Amino acid sequence: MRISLIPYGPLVGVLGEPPLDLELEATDAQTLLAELHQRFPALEPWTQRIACACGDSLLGPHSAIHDGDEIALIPPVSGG
Amino acid sequence: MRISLIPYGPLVGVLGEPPLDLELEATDAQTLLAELHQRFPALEPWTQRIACACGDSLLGPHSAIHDGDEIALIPPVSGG
Amino acid sequence: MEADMHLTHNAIALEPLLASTSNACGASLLFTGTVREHNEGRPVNGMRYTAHEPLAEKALAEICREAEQQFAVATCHIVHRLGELRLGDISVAIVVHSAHRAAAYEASRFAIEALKARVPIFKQEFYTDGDARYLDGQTLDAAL
Amino acid sequence: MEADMHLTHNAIALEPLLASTSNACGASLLFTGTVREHNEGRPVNGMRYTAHEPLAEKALAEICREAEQQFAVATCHIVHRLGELRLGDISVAIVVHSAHRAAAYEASRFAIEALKARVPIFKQEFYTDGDARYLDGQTLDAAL
Repeated sequence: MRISLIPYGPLVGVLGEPPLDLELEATDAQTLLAELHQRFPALEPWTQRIACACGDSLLGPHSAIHDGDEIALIPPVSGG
Repeated sequence: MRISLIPYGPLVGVLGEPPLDLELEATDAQTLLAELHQRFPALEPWTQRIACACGDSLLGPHSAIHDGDEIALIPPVSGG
Repeated sequence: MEADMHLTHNAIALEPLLASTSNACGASLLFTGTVREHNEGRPVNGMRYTAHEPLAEKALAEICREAEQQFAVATCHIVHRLGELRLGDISVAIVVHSAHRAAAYEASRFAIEALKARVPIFKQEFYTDGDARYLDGQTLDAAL
Repeated sequence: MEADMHLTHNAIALEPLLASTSNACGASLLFTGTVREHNEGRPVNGMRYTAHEPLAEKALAEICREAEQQFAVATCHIVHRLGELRLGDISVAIVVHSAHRAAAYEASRFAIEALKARVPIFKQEFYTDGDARYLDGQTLDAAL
């Protein structure tokens, strides 16, 4: 299915400016991240360090991903 | 000798508005307080709770008192 | 900036934050973070903050409510600036109004620590030598 | 009020305190105490603060220097108001500027606790029923 990814912070340098529209097989957040790491080896420094959100909701590992979703890719946060 | 006392806070209610000029026998802060407690029994609630200062200096128990000194009588402090 | 918003692209004005107290509150604490001229020994000349705004707004609102409830303070409000900031600009302001001071200090400290751990905001630092980098931060605890 | 004075008989203006930071400081903390409408369950309508001013000035200056040294903060400044205050008036303001936030919180808390323990200032509370009383406080540790 087609997913629109929105990378933030240093992930923009790896994945490019958002939005990034991809055809993915993943159906939940965990498998989406696994698929991304496979397609983009440059994400390696962020292994286990990216969270996913859809709108104002943080996604758990098994949160479902739906066709057409906009998924925010959230690296470590550094506000303040 | 003659000492000018400057009571603060609730001590004004007991000793009156400053300055309060008294002839005292005391020669240090400790004996000055003892003498005041003897002369003014209404100071009883402040037993062990009054500090003395001269100008910007807090007096220790054995700090000397001199003729003509202005001695501040400092009850428990409640700033903030 | 609307009164109940936590993110702003404009300069943060402190006066409205400070004015929002009530006469029931004896203690107020205002924390502000500003852009420093050095970080980890490198001379800095500016910052850029970005955020995943819908979640950042929600997370900041949640942190304020948690601070109010956990520490029984009357008000906790956080404002975080986004976009380009120069030296000395305020990046974040946290104001707490409370009947008593101990709770104000605890709630304020809780709020800034929670902000740094839980809110999807990203800081890019610009150096006087022309270099730039995103600061490393704290991984959000989800979807790993 | 002169810049280096700690006691004032006028309203405390916060803007000059907040403005006195430098670009070396990433964190600022402003504590303010205000007159509350209730204390220990009694409705209050004002306060009067008096001080033994020469010692109070010196003690406040010492507390600021101690806070700066013990917590390695760039600046600690305290202003305490004297005279008649109404509900909502600021009685005390403490501003700390620091490179890092942990030290700012610690220094600010130290300063307000030290003020309450060591500075010869006296608070008289006026109640809506016409009664007035001096609040009990902390005994200075000298000459007992």
